[in-house]
Formats: sequence, structure tokens, C-alpha cells
Amino acid sequence: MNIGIVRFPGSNCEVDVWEAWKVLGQVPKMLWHQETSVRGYDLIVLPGGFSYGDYLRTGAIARFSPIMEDVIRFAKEGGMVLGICNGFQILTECGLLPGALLRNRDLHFLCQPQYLRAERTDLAFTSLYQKGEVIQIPINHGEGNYAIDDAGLKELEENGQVVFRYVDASGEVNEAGNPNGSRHNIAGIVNREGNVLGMMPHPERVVEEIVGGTDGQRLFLSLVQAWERRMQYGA
Amino acid sequence: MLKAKVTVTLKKSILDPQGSAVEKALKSMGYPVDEVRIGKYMEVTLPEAARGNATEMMHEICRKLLSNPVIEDYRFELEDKE
Amino acid sequence: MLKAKVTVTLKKSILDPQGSAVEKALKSMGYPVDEVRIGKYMEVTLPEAARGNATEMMHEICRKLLSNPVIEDYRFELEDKE
Amino acid sequence: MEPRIWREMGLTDEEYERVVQLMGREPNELEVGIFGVMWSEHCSYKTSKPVLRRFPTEGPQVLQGPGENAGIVDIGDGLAVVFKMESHNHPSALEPYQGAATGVGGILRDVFTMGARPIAVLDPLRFGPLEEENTRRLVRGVVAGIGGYGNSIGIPTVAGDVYFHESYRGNPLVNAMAVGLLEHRHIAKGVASGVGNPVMVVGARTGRDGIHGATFASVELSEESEAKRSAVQVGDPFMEKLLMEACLELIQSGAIVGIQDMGAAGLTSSSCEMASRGNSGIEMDLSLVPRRETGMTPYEIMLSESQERMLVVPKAGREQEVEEVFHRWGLEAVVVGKVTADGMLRLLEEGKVVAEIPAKALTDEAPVYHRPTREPEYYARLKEQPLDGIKAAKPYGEILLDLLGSPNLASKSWVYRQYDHQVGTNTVVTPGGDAAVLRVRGTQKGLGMTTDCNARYVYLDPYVGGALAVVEAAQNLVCVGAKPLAITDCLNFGNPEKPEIFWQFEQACAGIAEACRVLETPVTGGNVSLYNETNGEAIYPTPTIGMVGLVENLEQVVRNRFAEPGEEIFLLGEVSGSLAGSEYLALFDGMEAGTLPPLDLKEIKQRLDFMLKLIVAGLVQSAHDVTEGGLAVALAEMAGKCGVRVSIALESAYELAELILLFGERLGRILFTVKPENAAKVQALAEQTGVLVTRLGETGGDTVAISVNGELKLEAAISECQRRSEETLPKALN
Ligand SMILES: Nc1ncnc2c1ncn2[C@@H]1O[C@H](COP(=O)(O)OP(=O)(O)O)[C@@H](O)[C@H]1O
Ligand SMILES: [Mg+2]
Repeated sequence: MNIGIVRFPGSNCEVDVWEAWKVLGQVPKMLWHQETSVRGYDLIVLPGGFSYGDYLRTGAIARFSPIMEDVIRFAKEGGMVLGICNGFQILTECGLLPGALLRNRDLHFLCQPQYLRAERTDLAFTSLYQKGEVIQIPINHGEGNYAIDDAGLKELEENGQVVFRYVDASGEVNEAGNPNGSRHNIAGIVNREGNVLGMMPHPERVVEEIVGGTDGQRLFLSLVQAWERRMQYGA
Repeated sequence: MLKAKVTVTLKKSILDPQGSAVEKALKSMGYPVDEVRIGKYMEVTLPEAARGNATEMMHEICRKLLSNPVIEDYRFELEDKE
Repeated sequence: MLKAKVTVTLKKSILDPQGSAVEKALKSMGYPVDEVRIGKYMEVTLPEAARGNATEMMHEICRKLLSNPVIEDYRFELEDKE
Repeated sequence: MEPRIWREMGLTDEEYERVVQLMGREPNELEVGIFGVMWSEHCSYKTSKPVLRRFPTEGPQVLQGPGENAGIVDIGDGLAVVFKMESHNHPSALEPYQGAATGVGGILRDVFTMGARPIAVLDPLRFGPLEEENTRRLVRGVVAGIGGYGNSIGIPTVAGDVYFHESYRGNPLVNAMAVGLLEHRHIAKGVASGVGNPVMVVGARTGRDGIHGATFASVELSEESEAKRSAVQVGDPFMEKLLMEACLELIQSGAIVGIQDMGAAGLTSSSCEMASRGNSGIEMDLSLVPRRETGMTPYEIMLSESQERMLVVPKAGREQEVEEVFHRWGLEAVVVGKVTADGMLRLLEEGKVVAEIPAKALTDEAPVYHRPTREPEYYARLKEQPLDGIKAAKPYGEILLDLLGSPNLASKSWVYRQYDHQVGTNTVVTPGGDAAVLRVRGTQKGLGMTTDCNARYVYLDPYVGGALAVVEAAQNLVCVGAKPLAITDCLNFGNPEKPEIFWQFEQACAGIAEACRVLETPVTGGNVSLYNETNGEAIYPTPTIGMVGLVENLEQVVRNRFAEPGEEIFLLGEVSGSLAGSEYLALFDGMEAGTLPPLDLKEIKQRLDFMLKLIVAGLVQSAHDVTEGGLAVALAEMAGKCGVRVSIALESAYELAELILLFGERLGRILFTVKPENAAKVQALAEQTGVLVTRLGETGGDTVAISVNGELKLEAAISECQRRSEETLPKALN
């Protein structure tokens, strides 16, 4: 599988994503933000961090990196794109995903384990999770408060575009389980076509027991499985 | 030279956690304030050569980069810079 | 009601990493800009009752909470709110 | 020259005389300014040097001791750990966010300038009383600033500590420690050598930031500091991230001779220190230094403390390589001068010489003061203050909950949740553990790290308290299964010109030195922060210790929470402690007094070795040291998944014996649990080694229950303990 991880100046989780893939048997390539083509890749990952310092607005400047033009083309042609944290912020800034990410409700940066509920498991990203399953994947952000207008929210829900929701330990969607004030406890969404996923939690941080858990593994492995199937049966 | 003074504010419908925090703080300090909303202020200095289409260009800059139309509004004024 | 429009800017000699980053981005997008400086913009709504000493109070609020005089300058204007 | 001028630059009349002597002529104003800043306490250590010389600095593991930008310690496999701690107290008092942020930025540069990739930040913090609004403002700002810088640059902040005390009102302490990893072959140093090699300024442009920061750090805070506020700098973590990547790439390319970050006193200290270490001279034309502002004078350029800059000496002919690396990262790199043979720091402006000083006159020839010391009046008085009148203020269970919820003991998760403590995906033990543990990729090994200092102990008895700070750091490391390797320190004290303060300083350092000797953890570097006073009132002496240890096999890492019910719980060390200097006494009686328990470092060393042996043998399920709040608090802290039932036999009929047993403090004690089938083995080993180990009870239930002589004396629900511990900081700070 050809995986490309885009490295913007200020990205800081690109190596972690790379190491996570390696643990799971894949060797991705690093793509510098100044490259202009992502042709030939099966998956593009926009990693976490603070691209361009996250100055002005998170992801606002990164979106204008030379490589993003081709990432947008790639996504529109059905290529798989995964945006984690800052990557999610970039995806909303460039319009591949709806909404925006605001400062956390209590204004603090938050790094903590987080319960999520998998809402969609028919996607290439999530097929190995059980629908409604509660998993633990840490969050690590200051601006992960998902905002969208009422009409947009309604559309998201009606199309089933919400992939992960913040929940409490018992799997309930409620205020107590919502770390940052996101509307409808949204932690991750997918585009209508199902090929672009953005999520605030960091699956790459939980692929090894020794550093905190393994609930993130299946996200990556789902993608490998989807790719293998595609290879086997054609697109 | 020209200076564009840009103000970017959150749309009315968007919650402003920072504003609310400042509002609460001011209230607890005993100041009678009703509401606080927080936005950004930017000064963009333009070269003389840009004077011709400065307004148009600033709209473009604001739409594309300085604000996110999903959540924010912008306005600006142009003035001569000493 | 009254509205105070507050602008907080970094003092001239203070480094503005945000502004520089935006400036570089605009330049690399092909816009002819000379400099960008970024500050904060705040709207504080005051009740009618505060009209009497609004100016004084706003100075106090700006000094104490809305700006840090060590690195920032502030200015504000008061206007009637519809 | 008018005396006013050198005095304003921070030189005394005698020091000025010495300058004239060393120069062989009258210096000009720029030269005086350079002497002023290099001979400031902050840069020259003129007061502390004679005392610091007594620290043990050698050991088979030490690859680089004090004197460089950071110390280096071998961890085997061709790898080494690089670490250093520094203070940013004064800037943080004025602008908490930026002060703390640039503190992190500065200490990270110290580590990557050695060629090491930083892997962790630690942040010991001290503030005034939590009840006060100003404290809260400072806490919020400082914590946001540390996170703002560390999170953004992508280096996890993995441990630290937070204490609140009167004495820090108006003078908070913001110390920051950075730890990095390095392959031996990539060690870089801050030297300028090789006549004719170019000298380059790389990274951010120079502005008028923080001019006088170093002199500023060497005076007391007062109303006047208001006027010197330009001394505050703004950090740019994004720039530093790029700078870090570029520097590491450059160092590994082998293109350079030396590199040093520009910290306090910016271009001045970096250039003359590099020249001095290399026994050479440096000549620079200041008009070549890239600037952010127009009209800067040579003085301003030399003293600017603009952040995110480095001075680099490449091998002649390879300057273009340097430029290329930096340009790729979007940074500037400019040749501003060259290395010379004459040992002079020669500064030019547009080709014209504006200053010419022997580099060593600024460094090695700086004055050294042997300040007088005097035992402070309070010392004997507090030591002898009787603690007989003390009574248990409440039922023991309530005391426990109050202690757990007191600001000093309460959970600091409000703080460390704001820090990315996982980036790098190497953090095996996250904040909340006794020490943080990070894995060393590609090996079985891990690095343990911790910062510690109970300033109340140091105040009451600087010698013992200083030693105890080292002991606490070591016991924290041992509790996670790490063998203590070496320390760095940040010595925060008041005005050393007061004999009582200097006495504290000298005593504390002597205690630290002795503990380091016995525990075999040499000092590899550190930082002295003096003049921590507000309106004449000194902070409590706070020599923060940062210690690094080695975990040989990550599978052996032990946590500080009971793993499961049915484990046997043991205490290593004395069963009872003392109320002297205890949190109990401070909280319930508003008293900080008493004689600290006697300190036997050799015995403690024996216990730590024993503990480590048990852990390496795989016999330990969980471990936690007994510190502030004593035995009851330590037990409650270990309870999480399950509680504990403890039963202690107490012979003493002294009426306070129970209180002291439960809440008395005494370092050198560790609680640990073992599986029942291993209990006999552990006890046999203890007997064999001759260390004191007592079986206290077993884990289980959902309360912390302590019986004395068969009678249940204290019981508290775990959920309640946790609630009280967790709620304090959020309540005060949100
Ligand atoms: N400022 C801080 N930054 C990061 N971690 C912190 C901070 N303060 C406390 N912690 C963490 O909280 C835990 C408890 O701190 P402390 O009570 O000082 O530990 P100990 O008594 O074991 O030395 C430790 O894991 C420590 O690293
Ligand atoms: Mg401690």
C-alpha cells in the first residue's frame, strides 16, 4: 500500500503516524509540503501538529501549501484522505469537510484519554470496529470544538457523516463526555462520498500497549483491508 | 504607502468561548458589562503600487486567508500610511 | 446601550510571529504586501447605567485585563448601540 | 567616563577598575555594556561559583559535565542522554505566558545545540497562595505558556511539580528542564576554533527584545521593574521547530566546528563563550547581522535577547552548506565574521572597529565573590520550636481528605492535561506517575525523569533539605524502576548579598553535594537564579533538582497505583515520620517548624538499591514513595482501581503518635505491593540485605482503611479521595 504522509512546516505528529504504520507492517513515505503531486498514492495522511505555527487559524495557512492543491484534486477523484487533529482542521479550512474547529469550550488545550463511539463502520476507515463500540483514543488539541450551522448539522446527521462521537465511559453521548464543546459531540466526520475522514483524536498514539493502548490499530488496519480488497477485486 | 485595517469577528450565531470567559472575568471583577465578543484585528501594509486595486485585493485576501467565511465576518478600511 | 470597540496591538518593537507567518503566506500566494501585524479586536457591550464613567472604566479594563501593557498597546472608541 | 554609566550597566566601581586593568585602557560605552552583562550574576556566576565547585561532577557515566550548554550522560548502545534545567522566573512574573513560553524555548535550545533531539520537557513551578487572584492569573498564564510552546514544537511535557506558598507571592518560580537523546558521534559543542573559520548567525532576526534580560534577572523585582519591562521577549515555537530541525541536520552533516544558542545576553555571551572555550578570538561585523528593526545600535544588537537564534562556526568552505540547510527550512543563515587567533572579541560596524575585548576577560576573568554568610535568626528558633501542643484537628478520615484537597497535594491534572505529554509516542509513564518514563526507540531501555524540591524542608534546614531534594528525586526514579544516573539543578534563592540568604545557599548546596556523592548521581549542569525577592522578602530557598535515570528493560516499569486486590503491601523504611515541616502542620496549625528527622544517606542508598533489585527481579506490582502528607496520603494516592486495608502495630504511648504515624513525613520511605506468593521471598531478601521492611496489609475493597493496634482509625472512600484531590485546581482556576 502506498501511503503518503504530508509534512508541513510545524507538523509534529508525522513521525508518530509513520511509526504507527510501521508497527502495523506498512512503510509510508513522507511528502514535503512543497511537492506538487500525490499521484500514485493509495492514501494521504495529513498529520497532527501546528502547521505554520497554527497562526491566524489552525490549518489556515497550510491549506495554501503547494501540495494541497493536488491533495484536493486527489480527494475529489475519490482518493482516500485521513486528517488527524491538525489534519482535520486543514480539511475543513480547504472545504473538503464542512464546519470549522473553534477554541475548546473552556479555552484550555487538552491532552487526555477520550472515549469515542464508532458511529459508522461501513467505511474503509472503520470497518474493523463494531457499530456503537466504545473505544479509547486520546485527544490532544486546543481547538477541537466542532462548529457548524444548524442546517449543516442537520445535513451531516441525516447523511450519517458523523463517524466518531465523544462519549462518557458508559458510552452515553452527553455533556460530561464532551471534552471541548463540539456540536453533537462530534469527534470525527467523513465527506458524503466516504473517502475523506477528519478526526480530532489521535489513533496513531494508541497502536502499542506500552504507550497507552491499541484501540487505534483497527483504524489503520481497516484501511489496509479495504485496499487489499480493492487490489483483489479491482476498484 | 497604504494600510488596510482589517477586523475579523465571529458570526453572531457562533458561540464565542473566549468572549464569554473575558465577560465572566470582568463581571467577577465587579465591572458592569453586558457582553464581550472577541475577534481579530490586522494591519496589512501595502505598497504604493497596489493602490489601484487595493480594495478588490483586500476582499480577496480577507475571503481567502484572513477570515474563514464558515464562522467569521470581516470588514476593513484603507487608509494612507505616513 | 453602549458599545466599546477595543483594539489591542503588539508594541512596535515586539516580535509578532503570527503577523510574520501571515505575511509570508500572503507573499507566497503572490499578493504584494509589505507587512502584516496581528492584534485583537474586542467588543464590550455596556449597560446604559455605565455611560457616566464609561471611558474611565474602559481604560481600567483595558489596562487590567484586555491588554498586557508589557507588550501591548490598546485603544478604544465608544459608540451608541442600536 | 562618568561612574553613572558603568553603574547603570550593572558594574560596581571596583569591577570597573578591574575592567580598565584587564583592558589596559578605558573602555568605551559599548565595551562597558558588554562587561556589565557578562559579569552579571546571571552570566558570570560570580557569587555562586565558589560554592558550586563543591558539587561532585564526575562518574563513569558522565560524558559532559558542567560548563557546556547541557550535560551528557552515557546510557549504553552508543547513546547518551542530554539534559539541563533553567529558570525563567522574572520574565514570567511580568508576562506569564511569554515568560514561561520562552523559558521552554531557551532550555530546548540548550539541548539541541548539543546535537541531541529533545524528547521531553519538565516544569517545576512555584506560586503564591492559590486563593489569590493574582496567583491564579499567573498560574493560568504560565501553564498556557509552557503548553503553548512545548505542544506546538512537538516535544512532550512529561513531568514537573507545582507548589503554592506565601513566599512566592510576587515572585513565582518557573523552571524548565529539557531532556534529549543523542548518538555519541553527534555530540556538538559550543566552541569557536580553527583560525579563519566563518562565524554565522542563524535563525530569527534580531530585534530589540529583552535587552538587559540578563542584568534584569540579577536584580530584585520592585516597582521599578515596571520601567524595565521591555525585557520581556515573545517566543515563536514555530520558528524554533524549524531551527531545531535545521540545527540537528547541520550537526549531523559534520559541517560545523561549534554551535551555541543565544540565550541570556544573546550575541555577546554566545560569541565570547565560544571563543573562550576554543582559546581563540572572534571578529564580527555587526552591520551584517540580520535585523527585524531599523536603526539598531551595536549595543542593542549585541545585547538583544531575541529568541530562536544560534551562533554557528562551520568549517571554512562549508558555509554554503549551512545556508542551504537553513534555507530549506525557510530560515536565514548569514556569515557575520570569523574566528581569529588573537583571543579578542572584536566588533566592527561597517568595517570600523567599535569594540575590542579579550574574550577571556569576559568569561574566565570575571570577578568571583566570596560572600559572607550568617545563620539566620529563624533557624535555631524554628528548629527548637516545640510541637507538643499540636492536636488532631479533626477525625483522621477528614484530615486525610483535607490534605488530599490542599493545593500542594491535590492532583495536578488540571496542569498537565494542558500539556501534550504523548507526542513522539514514547511516553510509557505519563504525568501522574512518580517519575515519567520514556522509551528509547530501538532498544529495550527507557529513561526515567523527575523534578523535586520541598522548599519548606530547605527553609527549615537548608543542608538536610537540599539533600532531601536529591533523595526525593532518586526515590521517585527508583519507584518506576529507573536507576538514578545524574542530576541537573536550578538553584532559586533570594538576594545573595544578604549573609542569611547566602548561608541558605551554601548549606543547601553542601547538602545537595553530599547526597549526590552518596547516591552516585553527579551534577552535570544547572542554573542559578538569585535575587528572587519582592520588596525585600526572599522566596523560600528552592534548589530544584532534575534527575534522570535509566530503565534497563521497559517491561520492568512499575506504576504507583495498586494493580489489583489481594496484593500484599509493604513499607520500606521507618513506619513513622515527623510533623516537623509537614504539610499537616502547615495546613492545620499554620506552622512551619520543627527539627527534620535525622538523615542517613547511606541507609537511604541501601534502601534504594534494594528496591531497584526487587523491581528488576520482577517482584514488585506497584510502588510509591511517601512524601508530603505522610503514610495515609501516600496510601490514598496509590488507591485507584482498588483500596487498601492496613493494620499497624504502634508501641508508643505518646498521645500524638497516631497523628504522626498517619500524617508525619520522613523521606527515604517507599510503599510497595507484591503478589502474595512472593511476600515471603521479599521479606527474606530484606532481612538478608539488612533493610527495614514492614508488612502493612493488603489491597482490596473500595476504601483506604488504616487500623492501629487492631482498631480501625481511619477510613475513607477511594471515590471521595479522588474527588477531593481532583477538584481543587479546577475549582480555583477555571
Ligand atoms: N507542572 C507539572 N507539569 C507536569 N507534570 C506535573 C506538574 N506538576 C505535577 N506533575 C505531575 O503530577 C504528579 C504528582 O506530582 P508530585 O506530587 O510533585 O509528585 P511526587 O510527590 O511523586 O514528586 C507527578 O507525576 C508529576 O510529574
Ligand atoms: Mg515530589
